Amino acid sequence: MFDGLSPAETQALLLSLRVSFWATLTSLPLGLLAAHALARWRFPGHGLLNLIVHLPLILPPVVTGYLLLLSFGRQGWAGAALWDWFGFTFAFRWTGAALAAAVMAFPLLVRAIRLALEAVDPRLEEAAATLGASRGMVYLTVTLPLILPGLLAGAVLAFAKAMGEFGATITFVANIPGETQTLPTAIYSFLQVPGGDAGALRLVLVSVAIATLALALSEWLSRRIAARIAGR
Amino acid sequence: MFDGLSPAETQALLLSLRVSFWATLTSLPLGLLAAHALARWRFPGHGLLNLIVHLPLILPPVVTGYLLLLSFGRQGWAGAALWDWFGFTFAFRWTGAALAAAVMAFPLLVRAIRLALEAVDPRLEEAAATLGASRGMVYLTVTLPLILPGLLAGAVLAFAKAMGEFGATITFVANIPGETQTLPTAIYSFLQVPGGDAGALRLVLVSVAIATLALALSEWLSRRIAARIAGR
Amino acid sequence: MTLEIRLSHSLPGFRLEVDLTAPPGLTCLFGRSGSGKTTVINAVAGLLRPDRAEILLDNEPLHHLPPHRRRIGYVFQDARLFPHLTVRGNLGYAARIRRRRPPGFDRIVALLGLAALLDRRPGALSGGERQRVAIGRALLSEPRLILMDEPLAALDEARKAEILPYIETLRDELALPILYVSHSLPEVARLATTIAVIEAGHLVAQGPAADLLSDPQIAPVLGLGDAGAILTARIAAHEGDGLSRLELAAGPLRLPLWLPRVLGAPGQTLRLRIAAQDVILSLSRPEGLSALNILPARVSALHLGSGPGALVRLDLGGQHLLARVTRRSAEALALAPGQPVFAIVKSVAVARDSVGHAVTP
Amino acid sequence: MTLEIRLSHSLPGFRLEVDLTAPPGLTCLFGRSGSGKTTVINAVAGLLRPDRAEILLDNEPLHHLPPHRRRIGYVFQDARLFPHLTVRGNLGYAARIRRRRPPGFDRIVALLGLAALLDRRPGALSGGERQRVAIGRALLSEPRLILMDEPLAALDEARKAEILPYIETLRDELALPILYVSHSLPEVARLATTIAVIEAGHLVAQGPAADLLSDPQIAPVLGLGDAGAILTARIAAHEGDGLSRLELAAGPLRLPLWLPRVLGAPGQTLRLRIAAQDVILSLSRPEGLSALNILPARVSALHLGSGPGALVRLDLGGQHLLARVTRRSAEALALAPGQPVFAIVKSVAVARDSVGHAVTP
Amino acid sequence: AEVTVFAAASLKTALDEIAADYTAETGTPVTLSYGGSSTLARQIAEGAPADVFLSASTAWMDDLADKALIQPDSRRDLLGNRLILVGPPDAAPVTIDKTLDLAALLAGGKLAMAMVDSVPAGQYGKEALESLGLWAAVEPGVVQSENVRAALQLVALGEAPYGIVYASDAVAEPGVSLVGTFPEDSHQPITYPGALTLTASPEAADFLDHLASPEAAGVFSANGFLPLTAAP
Ligand SMILES: Nc1ncnc2c1ncn2[C@@H]1O[C@H](COP(=O)(O)OP(=O)(O)OP(=O)(O)O)[C@@H](O)[C@H]1O
Ligand SMILES: Nc1ncnc2c1ncn2[C@@H]1O[C@H](COP(=O)(O)OP(=O)(O)OP(=O)(O)O)[C@@H](O)[C@H]1O
Ligand code: MOO
Ligand SMILES: [Mg+2]
Ligand SMILES: [Mg+2]
Repeated sequence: MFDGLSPAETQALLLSLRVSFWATLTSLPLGLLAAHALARWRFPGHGLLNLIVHLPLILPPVVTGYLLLLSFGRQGWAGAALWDWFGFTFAFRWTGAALAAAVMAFPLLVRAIRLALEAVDPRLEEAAATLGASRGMVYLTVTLPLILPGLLAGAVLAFAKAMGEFGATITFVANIPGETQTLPTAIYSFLQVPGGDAGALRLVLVSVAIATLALALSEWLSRRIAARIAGR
Repeated sequence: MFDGLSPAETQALLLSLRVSFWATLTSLPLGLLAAHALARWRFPGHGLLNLIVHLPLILPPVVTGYLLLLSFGRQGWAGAALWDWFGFTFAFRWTGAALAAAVMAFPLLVRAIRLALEAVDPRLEEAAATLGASRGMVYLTVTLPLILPGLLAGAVLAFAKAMGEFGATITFVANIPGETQTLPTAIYSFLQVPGGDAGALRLVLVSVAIATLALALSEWLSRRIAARIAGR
Repeated sequence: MTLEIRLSHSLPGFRLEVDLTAPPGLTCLFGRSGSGKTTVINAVAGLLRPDRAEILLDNEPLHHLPPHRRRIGYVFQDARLFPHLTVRGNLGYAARIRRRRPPGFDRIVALLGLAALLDRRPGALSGGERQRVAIGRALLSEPRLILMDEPLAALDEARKAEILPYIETLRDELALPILYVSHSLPEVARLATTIAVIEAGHLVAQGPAADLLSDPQIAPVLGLGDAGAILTARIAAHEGDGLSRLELAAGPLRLPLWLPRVLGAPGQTLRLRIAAQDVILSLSRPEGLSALNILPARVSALHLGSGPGALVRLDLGGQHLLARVTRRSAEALALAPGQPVFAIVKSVAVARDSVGHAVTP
Repeated sequence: MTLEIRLSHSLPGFRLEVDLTAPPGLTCLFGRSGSGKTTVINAVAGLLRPDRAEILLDNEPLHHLPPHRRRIGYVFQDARLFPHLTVRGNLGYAARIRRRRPPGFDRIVALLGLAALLDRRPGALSGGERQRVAIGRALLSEPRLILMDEPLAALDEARKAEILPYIETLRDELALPILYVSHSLPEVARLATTIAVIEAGHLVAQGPAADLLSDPQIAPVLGLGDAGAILTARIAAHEGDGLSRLELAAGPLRLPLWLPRVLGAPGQTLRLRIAAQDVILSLSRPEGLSALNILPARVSALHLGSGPGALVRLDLGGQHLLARVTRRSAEALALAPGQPVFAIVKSVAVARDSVGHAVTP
Repeated sequence: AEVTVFAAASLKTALDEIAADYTAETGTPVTLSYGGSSTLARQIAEGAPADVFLSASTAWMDDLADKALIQPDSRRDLLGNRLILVGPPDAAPVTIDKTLDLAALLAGGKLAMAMVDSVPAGQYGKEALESLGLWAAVEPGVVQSENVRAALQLVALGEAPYGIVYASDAVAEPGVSLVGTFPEDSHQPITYPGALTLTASPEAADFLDHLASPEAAGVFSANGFLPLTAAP
């Protein structure tokens, strides 16, 4: 698959995979929490939380990237604190690219999980409670398995979005080959020069190939889950 | 709400609303169809359809915009045909902005509807069939009402995404005030010039205000639906 | 209208192979949990596509039709109400699909006691209420064939007693063929024209209800202690003290039989089931007994089971009666075929729900 | 272990107001569809938060505990199996939560006939199979209180007959309090220690099963034709021809009573229910009858209902028996309190499932 | 008829003003669509309704010229610009030549530039640094932004201590100070070519001429550009 890719392009590809993988993985727990809060709890900040979750969709990606920069840059309120206390920074690091991708993908993840959560029959959770399962255990043994297809769908959406994320990423962590140059930035770069189309096309095809794999995997998984639940 | 907005900005706001509204509305039937095909049918092109639906997520928006330009531009294969046969064109028109927004929002819409479809109990559809409802009637009277919350969630996601879509839009239909300059492209323009931050912020706040309204409305609707189904 | 069902279908670990003819009237599918009753019914409804199926309603093949064109009223084992519709919406669903006013809406609502629930959604109903709505919904769909999968299991006796006559009406007046799954023998005995017994996917017995219910060989399959015979009698008169006098045609004789007031006009023919365990035999005509019905009969057969009981088949001059006695009594009374005896049947022992409407024999 | 339940709860159009004491043993909640039975049980399980609730198990308040700390085995009216787990996973769920081996797993699997289904998922089970798994799952959760909402309604008679003794064991040996909803009077009569009758959200009667079932005033509420009395008898001997001889303590006398072989060793005490409609009265001791049990008794009360029937309460020297006769017979025999009569009870009429295990009175 | 101008986004402030004046003067409405030069050029190639193309890069103008999509004789170099080094507001000015120890100046911090392989400002900057022999020393610290405005923003926010941008960018940005100007001979001359498209109206030719007028030149100068064709 790496045939015909320059070393820099291979690097961008591997980085995109890494960024998307971690963006998806680390946002899952938070996404679950947010989806749960939105689907099940009623609290004063409900509308606000919902807005915040959706914000990265609503705002142009550049603005989101800019806001990330303001918050998680070295000088940003959160970024400075992270640096002072933990010596950790997202700024101009691949972790920052992952953060940007995660933030941009978050609304998709949360919506998918939320829809799945709302479809869970609460009577099954009640049944688990009468069998001695505490709230947490009910969640772990009933709710979570039942929303697995939704979780998977959300994760696939998030991964796909992370693979394609460009605007927020480049605004937040710029384009540093080997550190923050993902496939979309490499593609963008090609498109900026006359005659770069062929190079861009090559990378686009690589993206598409990866997406095809990821989608096929997730389809297969969710079909298996559905078949098991239907008792086939 | 329009206080403090220049006429051009008000124009951008109204255009964004128009674009997002039509993008959402017109992609609903197609989204429903795609979601249905993906959730319920097994056919040879299943994986391909799934890929095509997800493509706008996976590709950097600029690429999607460029592909749209190549297909639906005046010279594009589809664009030329539309122009020759119907005298209609998306190119550099607000309808093109709506097309770009619809395409970019499509994966979100389809996923939401698909998740909802997969959660519908087929035994209820069977029951409807025994009561004399043809496939179409079952769909209209049972399936559709049951997936309404998912449809709504998908529509809200799509609308939000359409409000925020930038990369594909500016690449496909440029940034022509009054015709294709949406809020995100107006925000972009502001960010391109010295001292434009204040203007950008103003427009961001307008976006956020609209999103808040749209989200509140959809939450209220879906809560009502849920409460009715729960029999409260 | 005759329904013919020929099916074969394989599931992992389960094989269904059924060849069943349901003549006009109500055919009861009887069998243990997991024997395949719901599977058969689903195949008739078209919800299951069996490996091989031939389903003919009056020689018209149904098996190639999609479910919605089979015009079937199906009461599911699980109610399957539409959660997004009110009770009214559920009941009126079929009519709305056909763009008609639901026929007999008010009557069915009253019958099933749903008037107070019409504007509720299924989520706010009790288990029994849900099942009643499901029954109403199926009946209001103007079916030409009714499938009922344990429709009354969730209902109390009083409600059952109200609904049973209605199902009889469907069976008799509308002449709708009904395929009915039930575990309740009184229900079956009262309603069934035909009984089909299914075991592990195969029919083990099938025939007119009167024959099967009085067949001592089949009785254990149906549930021991529940054997009984079906008699046909004519209403002679409704008497002043709340009893009805019926006449049993017993050969040339007309034996009187008093029962608590039955529905129907004098002259009408009824069928009634008398459980074998409700019949006492006496060698001489007893005196001073509280039982009003003392029928002269003749022992026609004697089946000694493996247990302590014996089933005695009595001839009433053409009609049959079954009596369950202890083997000890059979010996003490020296019962043998041909012997004349008196069968004592308590009026009140003939449970109200064992008396059905007139049935076309 | 005594369970005290004091509840009040309002739903649109329905008000529940219940003050119920369930003494040790099995308390049956009896009432029409929609009367509030499931609502009461849900409140006890903690699934419903009623407006006001006080629930005490042996004076220990349960009402403030979350459902999972109440240690309740709940068999739901709808099975509520976990669709993502196999039958084995469903059965072992509670044990896995508590990180134990499920106690008595094999025994319950055998009892409920689930061995062949262990690796299936609920989607591939029949209605009755699903309910059996639900029963097993609740029983395997090591509960200290069992709630059963029509657990046997979907089961065939043979399966019921297998499961009933097991529920008796739970009641008697494990001494678990059981709150049981059922519409089946034989079930209730066999199992219930206490009966609570609920109508439109209010308790209308509550008391020991033996009293309520033989109370002619309550009988109509429970379902006409199903009145009957509960007798206590000692097993005297199991005889050679498959009958068991029991002894009824009737004042100073010990009346013999022959029944088809019952479970239990000689010397043990049993309770049995004799339906009023299975008793025939005779003024003189009849001869040449197939009925083995002829008990001398005395009429203690006579209730003429509004219909053609009359309910006669008999005194057997301390124990009570009910007989349902026609009013016409009552007049013909000139029955009156104090009058000596003979009660004729067919051995085989005492249905097998009306004979329970020994019960602590 | 109205005139539609596709212009590089960095020209916005100046062009908005010039166009408004022009319309007031002549009554000819001018529609301005801003975007990246690459985007604009592609759109023109796909039949965009542009009359005038103002590019920030000669490469894209050349590309259109090669494809014969502009009127060759209308092409002119309108503006020039200077490449500058910007730093924090309190930074001491330096002279930029071969002796400058830029790496020491950065002190481990980042140097913000536009994408060095594809965006003109980045290309000029890299060329200048290479010709001064400074590139190798600073390359590891370079962060590349999507465009030159984003690079400036990084400096303004303090995320990168220094950045290389156009002189015109720094004009109205209080968050940065001019640290030094790159020698004019260290890179190709920076030019903003303008040309008429094939569909241009006569009014468009007039507007393009107007951009070369002294009034326009004044506005451009005020915004930091170097008018090249100002009449003496
Ligand atoms: N959400 C609700 N809103 C209004 N009424 C309700 C709601 N839920 C239940 N009810 C009513 O409360 C009453 C009691 O319901 P419950 O489920 O306890 O009945 P039940 O005795 O278990 O009946 P069944 O034997 O039919 O299961 C019913 O009349 C029912 O209609
Ligand atoms: N998907 C499946 N895979 C394997 N076996 C199945 C599947 N679905 C049903 N079965 C089996 O088929 C048999 C027949 O099921 P069916 O639902 O027809 O039983 P039933 O007679 O209606 O029982 P009940 O009275 O319990 O409802 C059962 O043994 C059941 O376990
Ligand atoms: O929201 Mo974008 O335009 O997909 O980066
Ligand atoms: Mg079934
Ligand atoms: Mg209930």
